[in-house]
Amino acid sequence: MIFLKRQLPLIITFVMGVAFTLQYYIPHPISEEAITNVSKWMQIISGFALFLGLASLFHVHAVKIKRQVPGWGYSLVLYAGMLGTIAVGFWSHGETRVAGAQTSFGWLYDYTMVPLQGTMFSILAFFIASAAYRAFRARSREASVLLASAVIVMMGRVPLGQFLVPWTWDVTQCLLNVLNSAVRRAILIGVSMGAVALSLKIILGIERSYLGGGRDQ
Amino acid sequence: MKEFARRMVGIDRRVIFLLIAGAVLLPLVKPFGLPIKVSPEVKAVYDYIEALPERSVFLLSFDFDPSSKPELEPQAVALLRHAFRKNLRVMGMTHWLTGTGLADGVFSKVAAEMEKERGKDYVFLGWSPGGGSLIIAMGQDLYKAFPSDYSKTPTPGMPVLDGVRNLRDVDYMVSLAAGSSGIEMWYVFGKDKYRFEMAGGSTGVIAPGLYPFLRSGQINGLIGGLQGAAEYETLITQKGTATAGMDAQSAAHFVIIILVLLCNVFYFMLRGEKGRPS
Amino acid sequence: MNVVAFLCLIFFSGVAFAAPPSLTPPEGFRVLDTPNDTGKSLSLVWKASPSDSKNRSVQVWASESPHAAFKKVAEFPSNTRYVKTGDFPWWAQPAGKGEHYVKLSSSQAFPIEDGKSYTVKLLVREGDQEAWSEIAEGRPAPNFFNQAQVNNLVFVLAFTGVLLASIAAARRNPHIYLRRIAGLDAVEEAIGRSTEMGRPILYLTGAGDMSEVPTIAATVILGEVAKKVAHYDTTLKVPHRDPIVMAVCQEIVKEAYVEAGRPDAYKEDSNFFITSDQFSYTAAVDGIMLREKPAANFFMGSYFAESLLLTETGASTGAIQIAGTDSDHQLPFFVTTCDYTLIGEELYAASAYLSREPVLVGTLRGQDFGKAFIMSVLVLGTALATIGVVAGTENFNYVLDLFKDFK
Amino acid sequence: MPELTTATILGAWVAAGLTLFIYSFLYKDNPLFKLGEHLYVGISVGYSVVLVWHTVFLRLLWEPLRKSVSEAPALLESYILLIPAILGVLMLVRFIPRIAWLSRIAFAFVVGFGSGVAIPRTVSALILKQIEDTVNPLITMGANGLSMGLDLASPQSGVNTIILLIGVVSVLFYFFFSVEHTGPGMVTARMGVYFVMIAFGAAFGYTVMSRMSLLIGRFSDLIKFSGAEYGYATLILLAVTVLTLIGWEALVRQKGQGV
Repeated sequence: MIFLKRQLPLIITFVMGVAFTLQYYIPHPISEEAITNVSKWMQIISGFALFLGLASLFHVHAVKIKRQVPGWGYSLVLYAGMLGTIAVGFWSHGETRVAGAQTSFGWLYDYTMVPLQGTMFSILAFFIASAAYRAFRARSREASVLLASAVIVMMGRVPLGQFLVPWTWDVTQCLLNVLNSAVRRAILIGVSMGAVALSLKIILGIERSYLGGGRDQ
Repeated sequence: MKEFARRMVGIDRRVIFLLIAGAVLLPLVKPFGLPIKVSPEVKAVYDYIEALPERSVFLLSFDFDPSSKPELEPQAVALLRHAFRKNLRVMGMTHWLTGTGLADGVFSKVAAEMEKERGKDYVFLGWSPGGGSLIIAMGQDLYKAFPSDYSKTPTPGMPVLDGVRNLRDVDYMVSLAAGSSGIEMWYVFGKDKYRFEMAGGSTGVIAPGLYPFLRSGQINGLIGGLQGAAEYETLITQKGTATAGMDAQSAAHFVIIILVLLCNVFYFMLRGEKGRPS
Repeated sequence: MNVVAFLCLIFFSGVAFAAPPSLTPPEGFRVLDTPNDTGKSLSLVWKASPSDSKNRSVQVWASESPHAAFKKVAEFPSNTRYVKTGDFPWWAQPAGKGEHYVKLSSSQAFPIEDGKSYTVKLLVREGDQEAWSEIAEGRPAPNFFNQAQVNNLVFVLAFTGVLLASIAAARRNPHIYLRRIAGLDAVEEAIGRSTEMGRPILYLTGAGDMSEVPTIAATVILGEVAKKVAHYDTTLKVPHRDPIVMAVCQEIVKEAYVEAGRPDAYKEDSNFFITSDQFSYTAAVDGIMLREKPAANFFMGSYFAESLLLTETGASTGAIQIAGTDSDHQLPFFVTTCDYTLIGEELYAASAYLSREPVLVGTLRGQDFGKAFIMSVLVLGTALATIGVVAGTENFNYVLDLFKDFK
Repeated sequence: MPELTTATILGAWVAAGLTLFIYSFLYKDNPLFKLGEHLYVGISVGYSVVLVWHTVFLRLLWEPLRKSVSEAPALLESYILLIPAILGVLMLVRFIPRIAWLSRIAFAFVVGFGSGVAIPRTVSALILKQIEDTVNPLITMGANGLSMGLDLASPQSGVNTIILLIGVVSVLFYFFFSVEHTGPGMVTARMGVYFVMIAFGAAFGYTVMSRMSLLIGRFSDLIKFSGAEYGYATLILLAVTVLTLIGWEALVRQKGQGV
């Protein structure tokens, strides 16, 4: 029983990990087919996992409604939105468009999901301004450098800036192409070493926290 | 004075929100038309279309969905206006299912404005699945790939497609792409094989990544983001949403820059004060 | 007689001058199974010729058997398709430098099947002159190992060795120096402050799923944070975007409470699912921040455009914010809006720093060895490449090729 | 202008309303935002349920399984898709405490696959490829002999190659954890920090542009929906939103005084 609970998951991880590491070096069609199929399996497994999420969501809001905590009415709104969308979606067979014509599900997508997404996304425009106001203060030498390069790039990217201070355009290109690439590259290399190390430890069974429980027993 | 500076440093951020909203909204309602510097990569697209003879075939592919509409729709409108003005035959299509309705809307709108007729001066083929393989199919036989257009009219015998058999008969094509895959795909599966000239239009975020293609001549021009669209509008001397949008961009950037500068001024005024670091 | 000979000479040389230089067929033409591939393709190789030019074209004609009719499958100018430095690594070269190399893939017009033999010949044309090459034969097959990527495999194996060795070393001597990571010293402070203020702690694990490394790192750190939270008896709230991550985190937090000796204080719904959609999740988390006013917000894992929407709202509620992400494109926003940010690899180092476990500390040491190695490759590589240019030699490519990415 | 259908006009009202409700969050948390937020979460969950059902359960699982089983019921291979289905079900047994540990098998499968796939691809794209692009000769052989490019604007020039190299190396050094940053090490690490700050500032400034484009897009839609053909949707809804907020503020204040 201990074997099934502890060892079996580790063996599965090891076998899957080694197999799909080696898969990369094998160009044979069998290996290509294996990764295509197993990627599809992963999609199916995560499809099932949505039920875990749904159960959690239902539970959280059902508790709110049952106990009538302040704002429980909004939980009802959430249920209504969800069930309504599911009903419309199944009625339209999950298609947003049939032969070019918009279905009800398509209407729901175009006039609720799209504007809601776009609006939340566009709030970034406000937040990027308020973040700049708070953060870009020449508190220290590092902060001043941050401030200067941000202001130059902001100038160099729009016509008014290019018109008033023409050199900002060239400096912007240099900052983005050279300095920005250098830093990103270094961060990427560092991160990749960490990523490869963690993946290796998982495959070798040294890191097990993802299974819950202690790491190295 | 210090009191004022202190209040300004800790200003309610809703004031900033209001300033940004104003800076974006005002130029949109009433553009003030700052001069726009045209870059060579945008000019290249304009020049190529300008040099095409009348009734040449121009293919415009809408490879984006509504989330990239703010940047790519103005590019589409400007290109269509130019093509219609030059009396080219325009074919439209999309690789993105979710972009179909948007693309059709743009076509109908610009065509109505330029008094062009569907089926005679332009055709919108709509969406078909496949991506790269769709391009190959179009390269073999356009009518097999799209037996009918978006409004269900059969494509064979359409006056606009007279003499067009496949992609080899296309004189120029532009892919407006929200992902780099759009332009790359058109190059790899289309231009490389069927030998038509092409250019790309893209969102500002992915434009820098497309410059290598431009340098190697894989695309002959590149329209990048809202700025690119505004440059194109300048070239065809017909101001549109992009030019207004660029004014809004400039205004918003300057509001932020001025805010940052002011904030630093106030900050330095306070820093002189001992024991009160903010 | 002499005069006749002289006239003949003039006449013939005149003829010779008038005619275009005669075409020579491509030399050394051979057909191979494309190495290191999935099959269904052939590789054509032939020698470069000084008379290759833009005006001279090369056509590829292929057939399924020597007796069947040949079909034209490709055409290009004769001064293209040369093998260049860097196309292939020196240990897996199908053709020498300067030779012509063309890969013929299966297409609708000319399908190529594995295991069947194909005959191919080349036709050179210029103006109305033509010359055929010899006929060559090849049989495509899929390969079981991509030799061009052997350097990648060696790198993985060597790094595994270094990692295991440094973990073993750390187990023998666990007191290795670790530099301070500012954000992590603040974790305790943030939890303490939440306890004093009687407000919850919000912990986000990012946008990734359980197979992504930053998510795994975020869950490991969650375990350490949960232990401290259990100790202080504060409320922990972990809203999720991925149901599997949620399930794993429930296990981890439960385990942490048990380890801290407070299994009674564990609440199952401290981890809860909101939705997998990016911006509705963001709206909901922003709502939680505004309504429940957590005193500390942790953002660990991978993030996309939602980062600033989360951190700016958090900043407006006055919470202490600690972020840790390897999403390089979002780091500028975390750095400007959070009190402490673990940049890139620091996210991975965080779990080692917090727990001081020999395995994690050893890993960090192993990664440092890896980085030192890469740094020296970068510096020495640049030096070698420069010397190579100055000395006009390509011998250094035997070293430089080892650190290139080949497909 | 094409004729607007009732569905389009209704859509414009819904879209404009939801947009304004979400924007009201910029003022402060309020009932309208709460309404928009909960509706949004509900709709997005509903949307993913429909999508997962159709694309995952029907298209990836049920249809291929039915097809293969009906074609070759005797073949073991026809049932291969049952493996992910069983693993998916195992994930759900977490709800039954006695056998909850079975879900670990599914986690092991997912995480093992993810780790294995990641290793060689990370080494290829994020380590070797990055090294390859950084290692370049500082001097080029041109038509008139050896020369070093000094053009800052061209990313490939010699001087930029050096800057790139110094940047990568110093930032990498900053990420050394087991070495104390003292002496020359400290200088290098400090330089790394400056590089990081310049790059982050530039990236921040660069992003402002595309974020403003998003706002411009939303505002353009709102302006469009304020036209007569849409029944002045934006203007009316804006008035409703503002009045609701004023009313709500008054109510909250009254309650506050009452207590």
